[in-house]
Amino acid sequence: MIATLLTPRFLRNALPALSLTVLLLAIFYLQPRAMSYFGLNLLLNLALPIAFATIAQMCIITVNDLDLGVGAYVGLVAAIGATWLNETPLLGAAALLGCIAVYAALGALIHLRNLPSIVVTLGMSFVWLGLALLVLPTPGGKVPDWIRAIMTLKTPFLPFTIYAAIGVGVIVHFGLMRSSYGVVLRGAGGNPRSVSRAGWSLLRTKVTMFALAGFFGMLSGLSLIGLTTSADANIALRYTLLSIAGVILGGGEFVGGRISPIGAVIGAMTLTLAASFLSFLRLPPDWQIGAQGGILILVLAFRAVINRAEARR
Amino acid sequence: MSEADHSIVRLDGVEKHFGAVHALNTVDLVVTPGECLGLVGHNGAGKSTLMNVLAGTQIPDQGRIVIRGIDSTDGYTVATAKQHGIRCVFQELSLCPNLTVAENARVMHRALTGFGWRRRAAALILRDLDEIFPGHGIASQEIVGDLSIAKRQMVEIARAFSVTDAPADLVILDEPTSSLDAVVAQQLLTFVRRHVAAGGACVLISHLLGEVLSTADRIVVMRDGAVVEVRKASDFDRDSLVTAMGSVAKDGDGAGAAYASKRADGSPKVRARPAGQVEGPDLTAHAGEIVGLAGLAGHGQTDMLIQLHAARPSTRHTHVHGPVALVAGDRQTDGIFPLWSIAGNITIRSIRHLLRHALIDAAAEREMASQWQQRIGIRTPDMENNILSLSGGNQQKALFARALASDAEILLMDDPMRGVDVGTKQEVYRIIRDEAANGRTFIWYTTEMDELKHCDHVYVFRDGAIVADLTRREVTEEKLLHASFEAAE
Amino acid sequence: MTPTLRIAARLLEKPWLWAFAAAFFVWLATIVFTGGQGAAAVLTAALAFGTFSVIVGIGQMYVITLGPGNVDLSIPATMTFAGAASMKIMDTQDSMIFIGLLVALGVGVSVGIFNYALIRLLRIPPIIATLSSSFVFQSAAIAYGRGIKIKPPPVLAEFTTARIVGIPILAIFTVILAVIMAVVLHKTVYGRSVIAIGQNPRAAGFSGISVGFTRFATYVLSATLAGLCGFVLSGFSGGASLNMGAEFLLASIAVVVIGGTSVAGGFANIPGLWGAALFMFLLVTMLNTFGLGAGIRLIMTGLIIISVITLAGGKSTGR
Amino acid sequence: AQTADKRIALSNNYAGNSWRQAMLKSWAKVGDKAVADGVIAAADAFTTAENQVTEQAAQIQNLILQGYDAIVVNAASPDALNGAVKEACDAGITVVSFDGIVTEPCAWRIAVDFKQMGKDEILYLAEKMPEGGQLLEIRGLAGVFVDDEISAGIHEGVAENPQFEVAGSVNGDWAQDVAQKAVAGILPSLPPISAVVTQGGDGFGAAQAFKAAGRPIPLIIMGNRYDELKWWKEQKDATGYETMSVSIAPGVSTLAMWVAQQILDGQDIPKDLTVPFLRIDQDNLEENLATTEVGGVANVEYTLEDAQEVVNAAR
Ligand SMILES: Nc1ncnc2c1ncn2[C@@H]1O[C@H](COP(=O)(O)OP(=O)(O)OP(=O)(O)O)[C@@H](O)[C@H]1O
Ligand SMILES: Nc1ncnc2c1ncn2[C@@H]1O[C@H](COP(=O)(O)OP(=O)(O)OP(=O)(O)O)[C@@H](O)[C@H]1O
Ligand SMILES: [Mg+2]
Ligand SMILES: [Mg+2]
Repeated sequence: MIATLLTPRFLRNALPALSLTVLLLAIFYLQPRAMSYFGLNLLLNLALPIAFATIAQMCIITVNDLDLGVGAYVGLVAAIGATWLNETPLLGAAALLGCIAVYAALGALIHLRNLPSIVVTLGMSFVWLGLALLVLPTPGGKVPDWIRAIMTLKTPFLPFTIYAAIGVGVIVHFGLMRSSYGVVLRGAGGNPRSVSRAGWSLLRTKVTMFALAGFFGMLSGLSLIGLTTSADANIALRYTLLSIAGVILGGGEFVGGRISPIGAVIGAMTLTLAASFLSFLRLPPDWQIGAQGGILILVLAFRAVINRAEARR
Repeated sequence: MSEADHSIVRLDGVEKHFGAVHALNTVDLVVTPGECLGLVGHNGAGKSTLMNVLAGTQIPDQGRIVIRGIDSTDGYTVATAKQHGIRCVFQELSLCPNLTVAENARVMHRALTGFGWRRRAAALILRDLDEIFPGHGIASQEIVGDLSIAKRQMVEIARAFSVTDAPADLVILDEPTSSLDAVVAQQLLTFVRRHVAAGGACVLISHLLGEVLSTADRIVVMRDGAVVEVRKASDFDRDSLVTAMGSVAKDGDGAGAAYASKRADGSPKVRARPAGQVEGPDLTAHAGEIVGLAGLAGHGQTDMLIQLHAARPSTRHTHVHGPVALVAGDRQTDGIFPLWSIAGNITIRSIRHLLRHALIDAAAEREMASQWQQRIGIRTPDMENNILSLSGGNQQKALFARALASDAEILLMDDPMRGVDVGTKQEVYRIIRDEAANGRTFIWYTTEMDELKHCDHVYVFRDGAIVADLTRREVTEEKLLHASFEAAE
Repeated sequence: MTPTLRIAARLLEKPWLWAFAAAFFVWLATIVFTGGQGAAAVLTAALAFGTFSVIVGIGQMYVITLGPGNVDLSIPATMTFAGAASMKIMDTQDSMIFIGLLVALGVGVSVGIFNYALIRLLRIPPIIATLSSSFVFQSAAIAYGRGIKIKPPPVLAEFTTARIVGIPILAIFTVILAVIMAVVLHKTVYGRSVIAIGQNPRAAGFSGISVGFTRFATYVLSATLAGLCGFVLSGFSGGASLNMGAEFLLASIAVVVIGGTSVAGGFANIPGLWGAALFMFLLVTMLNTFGLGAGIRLIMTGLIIISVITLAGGKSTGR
Repeated sequence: AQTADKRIALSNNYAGNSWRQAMLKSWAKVGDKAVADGVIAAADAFTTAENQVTEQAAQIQNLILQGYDAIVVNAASPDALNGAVKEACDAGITVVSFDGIVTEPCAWRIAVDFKQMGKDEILYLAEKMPEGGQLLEIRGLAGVFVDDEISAGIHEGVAENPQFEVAGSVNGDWAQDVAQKAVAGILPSLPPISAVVTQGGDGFGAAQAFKAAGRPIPLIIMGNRYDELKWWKEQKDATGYETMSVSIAPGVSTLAMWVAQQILDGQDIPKDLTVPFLRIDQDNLEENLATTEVGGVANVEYTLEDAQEVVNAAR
């Protein structure tokens, strides 16, 4: 039993979860108050929007592209969510659907013209931010009550965030890793030529993945304003880098369709917890920023140590 | 012609140009059910291009594609081909390395969906693997990228023969045995015969003429983009086939010449022990020696070469004296720089010696490239063309040129003749012998029995260890097989 | 084909052409709007400010050329730290300029070594390694400089803002740097190695290229150029500030990819950096001149970038 | 005092410029002294890496967990932190916002009348140059409310003084080099400029750009950075150059700390307090320059008494 648990492949897959556990234990040690329903909620509720953004980024990375605009896009969704969706729900819903359609169109454009996605999404990051500023020139707006209600749901035993994060991870895992079309989608990242030679449309896979990214980006924006109650065009610019880091922390790779949805969710949580861990350490302000780098390095170095131990076996 | 009426496919007057290259020149081809069609020709003759047309991955400039008597030229795509039961194992392997074996089967089969598809996909691919390659040792949940190239090739072949709702009436095999060892290759050829006996059809492309002669019913010979001969296989023999291809048969000259040990004088250039091996013979190679690595594919020969390449100058169990160059066998992952020209791909190993005033001398580079184009016969109008514009065999020649042109005293070769045509092979064997005579050392992993006859010494690998050390005189097929399968006593 | 046609056709294949064409049209649109006023002055300003993007862009380009996943996110922090450290050491004295330059370059080299150590020894993916180290060095800059802004030595300030017939001296030096780095890229063993690794690292290793050393040198190169840029930018803008590098995170990547270098690695070109840097500056200038609101301005920026890359077509830049 | 066992935290969203550094320094100086004097138990400062709402929200949530009695916030966004601020209030924590204030009703606000600040710039100009002229406006970071407020004040002032016209407007992100770059780009296309209205932190950059373009240097409204004041002084000495400086003193963080302490002490404090902005004129330039650290920011730190004064004024 133990022997089967300690196989290299298992260790490698369990690594993200292991890092998360260690971090969580360290936080509990530093701040026992965190070990409660209330504490866990405070620690983790902002991880949910990051997890959604990370999943969105992962969809794009699956087909060997990269989205430098996801942060700005989440900001736009937040702006729409706190204004139109609240005041004129139909218009708001239509606008959000429109955003997803634009994402799908980006996928098509990138595929048909064989463009580098980095440039296109970089350009789109300006467009999203500009649109957000038009929708919401100064911060404000109000989140629709139903979103607020969902995000503040009192669930039994564990906070809503944790259920939601597990739910997202599992659903996307089934969609991409277990379903039969998911295989084709990942295959399109692994060897596009082989997939098209098997008679699949690469255009369709690209469009699907980009539309999915748009969808999860939308969930990210909406869940975010559910927590903040109002919006700001600049609210999530940082999500671009965070989401990339989350995918990689979770064991994904930039090219080749090697991804892990559950790992990505765990990666997003690890990033959130890492920042909290630091504030519990009460470092001098000068070094607080540097420590964020330090903790990322530590978490990843931990992986390197395990990987090396595994290689030696 | 009556055969045209019940043919699976008929190509009429197919033309294909790539820029200045006339890859296919009014080619006609017929494949009928129940036959294995052999397709041979020199490197760059147009075989793969023709098969790409047939499989729908390349659109011909002109000509008709007739499927079961119906003209399907317009809008002919991969999907059309698949629908009509035409499958292709391409020369450059095309599996998704990030997916498992079973998932790769799913990519091929639209019908594998719905509840329990994973189980069905695994069963499907394992059934075909078991049938074609008994004892293959591949699990359906293995990630393809973790498999050796031989196993990847086996998976791809099995996948092409697997049947769900779409039939596999015509399976095209473009150099399927290039990375397989003799035992596995024979399994495949036996299966091909069973397949056609059951009413299926195959196109078999190979540079191992023996395979084609023994397996095909009819043989089509191509030369410079045109079909030059179509005859029953029994009407050909090796010599007439080589002649038809336009090469001069110089069979076996030099090979099997009297063995004279070169080990008497001097210390060895290379001495090494496979990483996992505790006891048994070390691998040793002296200046001017050609040392063969044998055994079944995937038993550690490539690892040995990598170990030698990484050990410059020396590590504990590995001593390598002198500069080293490697000729990759898995050219896509280990050899080719896909964005560079042919010339750039050849000179990269030698750029340090092409410097003038610390800068790379473009003229010297061109000079080296064209010199080796001549010596090794790379078929291209311009060495500045992209490397991927070459046919598979010609790419391999470019990799050969890269290593031979370098200053290396020790050349490591990882089954380097994959996809090289007969005529060129003879040419390369000659170069190897000449270079060895000049004092270069060759360490040569090969999956072809015939090539071991060129070696002074042969080490047989099994399970990552050397199990036998044979001199040229001792090398026989029987001995090799024995060592490959049985523990060495 | 006539010779002129052939030359035109060859030119059209150049990946950098589009960046320059885009810069030209944006410039044209600007001066049409102003009725010709300030046509030359805008170009001068574009050259002056483009310089900084080009300096860091060169380093970023080498890194990106190493292949997928390679990117240097520590450029802004390196610039800030190098700028702050060198200004503090020079303390407005002209006699210390050379020492100050050495300090700035030294900071760059150290950051590069640190980055590569993270990548190599701890096997951290470059994007996260450089992001982490950027936090560390940003902190170091804060702890070291405390946000105090020290003026550059007068001679340095003079040099970085000086012009010859309207052309900034710094731009001339940067053109020379660009030419040298282009020669390094295409004509030296090191440059070839970078391109080879970007296409196929395994094959590069088997072709006798020392993959590890080349990657090490490239990360050091990028950080060193960032240090240099921090030094001259501090001189140019009257001292180092803590956020002076911030805009170069996106800018350094943008000039590389808009300039026609492949984001998938293994294919790079230096002239495109200049084209893209001029384009990016002139684009902002054009939209400012049109007097549009921030929202519309951002949208136009994005759409124009996408149009340029779409027109240029993903022939050589596709991944 | 009653507050001897109370712990106060500063939640800061950005540390990447000299104003924020001065703010943190003032906080540390005054806070350490208050702790040493036994007035409060702790005054810890927390800062996030980038100017990001989400990170600050998480930070505030962590401070709640750590059981601080009061949280003093310089907020990344007036609205988007309301969720976290509400959670803090619900946990019984006093929240005092300053500079970047929050709109959540349960929190206290120490605000600067940014709109008035912008308007004052035009009023000053109207006095200096009654004949009016063309203005160049340098704005801050798009989408941040301070930027909108100041700009609105400026445009209101221009509307009331039609002899002025805004000929061009650029975003300088409150950073000297960004301002320099943006001004240098737009300058060639502009008519002669009489004055530059700014938001602080960007005056020196604008001056550099004018100098580089070889254009006559207009009247540039300054902020409170040392380099701005220094440059002004040099011009004043050389040519009798006249201008003014408006800004908000980074030491306002210490006012917020005292206000938090007073609230913890059980005082009844109005929810909305206003601090005057720091204005420097031609005649008190030298005085202010002398007290400003070289390379730093002109500053005012508050004592408990100063704070009580501000509070009484609001009552
Ligand atoms: N994509 C391409 N671009 C340009 N030329 C090409 C391309 N593909 C093939 N060619 C050229 O077409 C000719 C035929 O190539 P093909 O691959 O069909 O040869 P082959 O008979 O399969 O050779 P081999 O035995 O080496 O595999 C060659 O000269 C090759 O260089
Ligand atoms: N060049 C390589 N680099 C890294 N791993 C390799 C390489 N070649 C093979 N492997 C892996 O090493 C393991 C052992 O394979 P081994 O090296 O014995 O194969 P091999 O004898 O070279 O087989 P193959 O026939 O094709 O090349 C396999 O999992 C294989 O995928
Ligand atoms: Mg071929
Ligand atoms: Mg092998």
